Amino acid sequence: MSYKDLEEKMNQEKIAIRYNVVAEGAAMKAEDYPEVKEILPEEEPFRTISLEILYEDKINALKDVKKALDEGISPIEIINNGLMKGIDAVSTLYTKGVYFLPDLMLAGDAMMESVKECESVLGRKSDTKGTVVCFVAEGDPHDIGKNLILMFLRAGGYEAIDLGRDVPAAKVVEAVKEYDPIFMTGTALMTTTMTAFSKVVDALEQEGLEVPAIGCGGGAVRKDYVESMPMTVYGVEAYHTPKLADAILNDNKNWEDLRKEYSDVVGEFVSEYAS
Amino acid sequence: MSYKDLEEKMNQEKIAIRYNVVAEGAAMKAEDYPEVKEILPEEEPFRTISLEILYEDKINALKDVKKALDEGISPIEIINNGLMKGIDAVSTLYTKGVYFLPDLMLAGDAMMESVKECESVLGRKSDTKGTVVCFVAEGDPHDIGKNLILMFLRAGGYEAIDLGRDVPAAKVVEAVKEYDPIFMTGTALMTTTMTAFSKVVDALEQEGLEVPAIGCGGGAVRKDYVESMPMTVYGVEAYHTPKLADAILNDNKNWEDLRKEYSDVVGEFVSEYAS
Amino acid sequence: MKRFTKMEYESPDEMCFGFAKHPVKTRNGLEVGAGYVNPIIKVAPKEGSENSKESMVSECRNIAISACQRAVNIGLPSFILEQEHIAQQTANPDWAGECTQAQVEVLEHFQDEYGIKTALKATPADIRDEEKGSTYRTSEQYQNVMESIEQCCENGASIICIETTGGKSVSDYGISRGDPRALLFGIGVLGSIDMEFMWTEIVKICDKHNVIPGGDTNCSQSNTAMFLAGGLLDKDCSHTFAAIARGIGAANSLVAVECGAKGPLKDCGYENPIVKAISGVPIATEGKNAVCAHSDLMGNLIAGICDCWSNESVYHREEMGGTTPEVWLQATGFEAALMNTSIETGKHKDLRDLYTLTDKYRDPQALILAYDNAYRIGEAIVEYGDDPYRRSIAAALEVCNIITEAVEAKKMQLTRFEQDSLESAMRSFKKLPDDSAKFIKRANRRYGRKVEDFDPKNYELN
Amino acid sequence: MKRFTKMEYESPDEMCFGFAKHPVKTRNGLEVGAGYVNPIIKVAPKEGSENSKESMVSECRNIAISACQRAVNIGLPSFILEQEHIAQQTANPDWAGECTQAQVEVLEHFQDEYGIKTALKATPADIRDEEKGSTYRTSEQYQNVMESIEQCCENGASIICIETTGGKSVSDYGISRGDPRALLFGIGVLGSIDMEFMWTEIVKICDKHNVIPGGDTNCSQSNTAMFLAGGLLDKDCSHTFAAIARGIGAANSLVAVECGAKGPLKDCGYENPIVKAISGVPIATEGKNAVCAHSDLMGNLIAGICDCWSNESVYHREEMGGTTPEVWLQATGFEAALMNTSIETGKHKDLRDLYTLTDKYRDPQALILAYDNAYRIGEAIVEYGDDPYRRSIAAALEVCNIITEAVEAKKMQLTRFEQDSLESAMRSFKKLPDDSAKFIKRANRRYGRKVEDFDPKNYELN
Ligand code: B12
Ligand code: B12
Repeated sequence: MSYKDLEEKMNQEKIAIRYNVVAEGAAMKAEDYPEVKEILPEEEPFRTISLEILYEDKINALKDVKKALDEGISPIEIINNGLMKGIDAVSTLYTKGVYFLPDLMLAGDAMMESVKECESVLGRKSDTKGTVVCFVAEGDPHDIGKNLILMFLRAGGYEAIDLGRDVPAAKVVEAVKEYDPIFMTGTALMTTTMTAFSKVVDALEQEGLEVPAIGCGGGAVRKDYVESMPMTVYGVEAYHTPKLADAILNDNKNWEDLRKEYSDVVGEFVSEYAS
Repeated sequence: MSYKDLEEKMNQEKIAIRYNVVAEGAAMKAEDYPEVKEILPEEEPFRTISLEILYEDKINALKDVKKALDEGISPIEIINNGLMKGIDAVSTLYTKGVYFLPDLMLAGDAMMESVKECESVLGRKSDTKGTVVCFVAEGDPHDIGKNLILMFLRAGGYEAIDLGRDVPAAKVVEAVKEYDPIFMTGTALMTTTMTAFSKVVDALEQEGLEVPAIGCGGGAVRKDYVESMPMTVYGVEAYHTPKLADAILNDNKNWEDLRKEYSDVVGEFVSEYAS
Repeated sequence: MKRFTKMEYESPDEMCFGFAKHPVKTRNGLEVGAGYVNPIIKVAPKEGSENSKESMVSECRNIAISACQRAVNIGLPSFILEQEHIAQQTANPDWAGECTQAQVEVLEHFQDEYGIKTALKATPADIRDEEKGSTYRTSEQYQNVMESIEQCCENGASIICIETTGGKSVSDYGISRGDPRALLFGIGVLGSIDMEFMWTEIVKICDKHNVIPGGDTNCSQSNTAMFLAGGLLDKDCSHTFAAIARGIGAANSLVAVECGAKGPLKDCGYENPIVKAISGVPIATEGKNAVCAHSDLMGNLIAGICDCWSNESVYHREEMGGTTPEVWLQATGFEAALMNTSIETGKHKDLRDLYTLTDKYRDPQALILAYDNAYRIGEAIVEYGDDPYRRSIAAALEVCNIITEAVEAKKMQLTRFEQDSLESAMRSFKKLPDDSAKFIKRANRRYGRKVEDFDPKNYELN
Repeated sequence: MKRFTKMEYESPDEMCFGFAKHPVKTRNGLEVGAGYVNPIIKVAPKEGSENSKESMVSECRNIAISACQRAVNIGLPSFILEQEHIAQQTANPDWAGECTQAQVEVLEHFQDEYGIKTALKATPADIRDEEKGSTYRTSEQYQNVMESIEQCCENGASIICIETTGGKSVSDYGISRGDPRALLFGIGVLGSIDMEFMWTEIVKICDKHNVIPGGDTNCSQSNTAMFLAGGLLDKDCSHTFAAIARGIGAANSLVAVECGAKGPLKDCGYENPIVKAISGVPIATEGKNAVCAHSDLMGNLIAGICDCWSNESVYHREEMGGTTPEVWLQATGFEAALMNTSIETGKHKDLRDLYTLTDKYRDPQALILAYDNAYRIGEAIVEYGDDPYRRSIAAALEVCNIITEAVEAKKMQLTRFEQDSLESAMRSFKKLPDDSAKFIKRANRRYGRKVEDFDPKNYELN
């Protein structure tokens, strides 16, 4: 019997089920989700600007931000009541599974450019919740995870410093001195680069430096290894990062707390933290 | 096409090769192996007795040992020059892959019974190289590995104390007090009983007791876990046990040395100790 | 009790994975042996989780969540979670109950949310221990086993299994010494007596709660032989001898079915193809996707006529590809998907034959479990179906015949050790009396002397 | 350089695992694509082994010994050991040489002792890095890559592979933003330019030493998309978008073959079925036995027309069933044995079809790699074979067509996200100019601005 004939005989449901398609509800406009409604401002021009971020429309966002600035609206207000609301709604939809990474990246691009515009009027960098430093382990070229983290942090209102990939411990130490971050993230995708984390911790300790927590994650990184040294927390999903930072910022959590309360902090079951 | 027809079409060599059959040399009598020739005594009645052990012939071994004892030959000499030579040859052939576990067990049975006969004349236990205590971890019923170890130790000239299976730490401590062993072995086949090793080590330390090394092995036991506590050495094959004991006895090795030199001590590549 | 004196299948060719003569259906609608293969995932609790009831319950729950998440993420239509309980869970039946409840909750949550079909198979531990003199039929340990089973039933398990250990002390002796009579006595006689006792009770409990009494396995005996036999180059137990143990093991595991076990029989029962041939109950097996737990020489063959496909066991920890409940469910799930595709397209018998022929001549242990040979051994067993002793001899001799024929046909190669132990076993089996009472009397005396732990009382033999 | 402008296979049905139009044979007599499938084992060096040359050499040797021991213990007729070098091994070519030598020694020892056929595939790392400005064609890093390859050749490797990274900065941008033009530029244009440069050099070195130039993979681009796409419920990259990346990835990986790579192509190249369809070279793939390393949605399908079957990667550590080189070689070895049995019995096309149909509609990424669809994409590519740019568009559009047809036939279900990104990608591809120079000029400008790391100099585009 030919391949085609075999195929015709099959009932796909007996073999593989696309539960995501099955579970997907009816289509809905992004702004109509109740969670989003709660976030978006009513007042103009903030509403329009936040919607432009929500719909990843960099060109119009920039245009309307400029217009608002021209009209003398405070850049701080534009950032806080417009741009950040928009990105907040984006993050919410991402967590809900309605939005996807590209949405987040494009909305993030739109937001970042618009913020820059505001800052140029403001004459300085706008305030963020705090600074987080991100790096990829020495010897490791895999940086996509780290790039996602940058975006999630920025969308979450943090200043995220990108040290790039294949970063020697000494450079991480410098960055800690320079930025005094409230949180740091390290990413390693290889068994043989995961060891860079302990080099970073050693180097920091030698200089008497401390960070509330260093989130260490990436494909090949194991929790048991990460937890074999101080200052570190094993990180699982890039979108957990702002939540971890929030816990440090708002609830004064440190690496020891985060190790214990990871699942609670990120608000979901995390297989790696199981039991 | 039917199953039988399919089978007829196959060239087995393309699928699976029994390398052991391929590699097997011509049949040879046990006593003709050069390694065995070197071990077996020339002098009678020792030669006959050692051959009876080599050929796992308990009935005749017992008979000839009794006869020798009746003739006034020293029980110590019978043990050392006859029985132990025989079992030594058996172990050698086992290691070489000519003999198999049942040979070892049956030859061991023959030897143990004959030794008992000698001891009854001697009026006391014969001297052994030293005492080793063997147990299966608390909560664990799997004891075959431990039983093999007992046999290998006895064949290797050690007094092997069998504490049985599912042995609480307290009982192990008692045994250490009672026997002051040069070596101890623990076996665990379950992830959740492997933890008994650390309880044993703790209990010993609390009592201020020490053993040169505790070999910890068994199906589910991992080297990294074993090495997370002091006093222990990860054990791989039951037949390694007498070699580990020899290294302790003859070369004063302790658990730290054995961890480093395991492969050398047992004289072969050991995957788990790789790198 | 109904003994099997004829085969439920008309011919070996009738047997195939995914199909059992007597399928079973769980409360939640998951079916076994009804035309598709279910993957099984089984994960050993982490070290330390045994320290308290709370940590064990949470460990069990977490294993279930991870498995469910991966299952929906890769689109599996169904799967079974098996939890083998450790001694602490059985010695404390409330642990068994709460662990079961936690896992059932998770499975049902995912079934509700996504429609994926799930079932929990709970396997309390046989914590009776001859060495310690904890008797097989009255001790507190025995009581706890039964109470744990009850707890699992009450808390929502779909299927109950167990690995009983009757006769183990004698068979251990036999396996390590290559003594065929000890094998026969330990597995065929003592094991069968104990299994009858245990399963009569277990089935009662299951029936009361409307839970499926799954099955038992000769793990404690034939698997011990198989593990000692090891790989082709290992030298602890002859592979022909291990094959004989397996044949007798089938006569033993069959007893649970005779007492009312409905399947799926336990995954580690490599004798299951024989039991299925005889009885038509669905079976679980494990092979090439159980490399995490052990190496066998029939990793494909043993899938040939399975109804559930298992990974046997794995540490609960992280791999690069996810946590082990995720990774290994994907492994068994993808293999089950292949089997199910072959069923859907009507090509299942071809795939069965490929699985079988891949390993048929890899090793004598594989050879005798090829479904055609399994069927032959089944026939030998049912011929003396009424007498556990004689059917065990018949199984053993048929194993010997099958191997001998393959050697003569130059299809199977044996080492000298294997050839010798095969011949000597055959000789001793042929010398045995026909009368089981006679054999039992002699064996009782012989092994009562040689095997310290063995206590005939446990089998009501004195 | 000869571009492919027609298919080496006459029809999809001609393709099957174990058979390649152009098999290769190693010095030691191991053949690839010549009528049997070889298992591959690949193990990542342990943490800490990177600290010195000595520890890395010993680590590599030990991986080889473990694998060989298990191979003979379970009776595998042949296997390939692949070692993917880490940055330290490539940055220090003497490490690469000594590691290779140590592994070759072990493999040859076992081949001599048992007659098992073995081969070493060495895969130096592409340590060039646009971010650091280490140029792609002149930097010390580039020199070290080439020197390492030379060392591997001199020290006995049988096959050389690599995962080059040309165009990655742009494709990374495209994947994370769902930008189809960036995908096309990064993979189809920049990737192809760099691969041509690299493989011209690599083939020279291999030829000099009479070593087989294996192949490359679009790992750095299509696999990045696939990993971000993740499982069915993940939400980082649309699965249709990832399928498009894969199609373009085939047009890219083909370049290595056009430069003289002979196969087996790298295991992680999920685009390999397409490249095989076009070029007839043997390929390695990985799927259901690579769950240790990652979860894919085509674990069976991807075995359909492979010539080597790999586990992708695993930690070097212990499992209950042995160390990972042992356990995972057994996993790939047993699957290869099943495939070989089907070849021996003439049932291989059935098994191929079962593998394929198991996953064909599990996911759009699987769909387009089903061998019939892979063939179609191949045809689209060779139609514009002479122009890497246009053949990439053709591949992308054919991917879109295949998915659309399946959706219309109600065989493939898509989520809205997948449907939307499919349609929008199709629209943008259709709007692209026919003239590559025009596209390159625009893209250079656009992504030069948007992608910080991207440096046109590396591709001689300025
Ligand atoms: C794409 C890829 C590449 C690309 C990288 C492109 C890029 N821009 O990053 C390229 C081709 C360059 C590459 C190269 C190599 N690679 Co590579 N690569 C991969 C692959 C296929 C996917 C990795 C990926 O991007 N995943 C997706 C990202 C998003 O995941 P992630 O970074 O882990 O991040 C996620 C989480 O971990 C988390 N996270 C990460 N960090 C943190 C931190 C915190 C705080 C938190 C909360 C979360 C978090 O967030 C993300 C999820 O939301 C993997 C396969 C695999 N199984 O992972 C192999 C892999 C990582 N590579 C591997 C290897 C060996 C190599 C090479 C050495 C091979 C070679 N010899 O050529 C080279 C490296 C050469 C060198 N210079 O040293 C191995 C590593 C094996 C090991 N255990 O050591 C893998 C596993 C593949 C394999 N062969 O098995 N690779
Ligand atoms: C046979 C067996 C049994 C038999 C045991 C019979 C007996 N007399 O021992 C029985 C049936 C009783 C049994 C029961 C159970 N078992 Co059991 N059993 C096995 C099996 C199949 C083989 C074990 C074996 O005998 N191996 C052969 C011996 C020789 O190996 P070994 O002891 O490891 O020894 C070797 C080396 O480790 C070494 N060694 C050992 N110690 C030392 C020490 C030193 C110093 C040295 C140098 C070497 C060394 O020497 C030997 C080699 O030469 C394994 C499967 C497997 N993959 O291992 C499961 C296994 C161990 N069992 C398992 C389980 C879960 C159970 C049960 C809890 C199941 C249940 N719920 O009923 C129960 C236990 C109930 C209880 N009371 O707690 C799991 C454990 C999973 C885990 N990681 O925790 C396994 C892995 C099977 C599985 N399901 O996956 N089991």
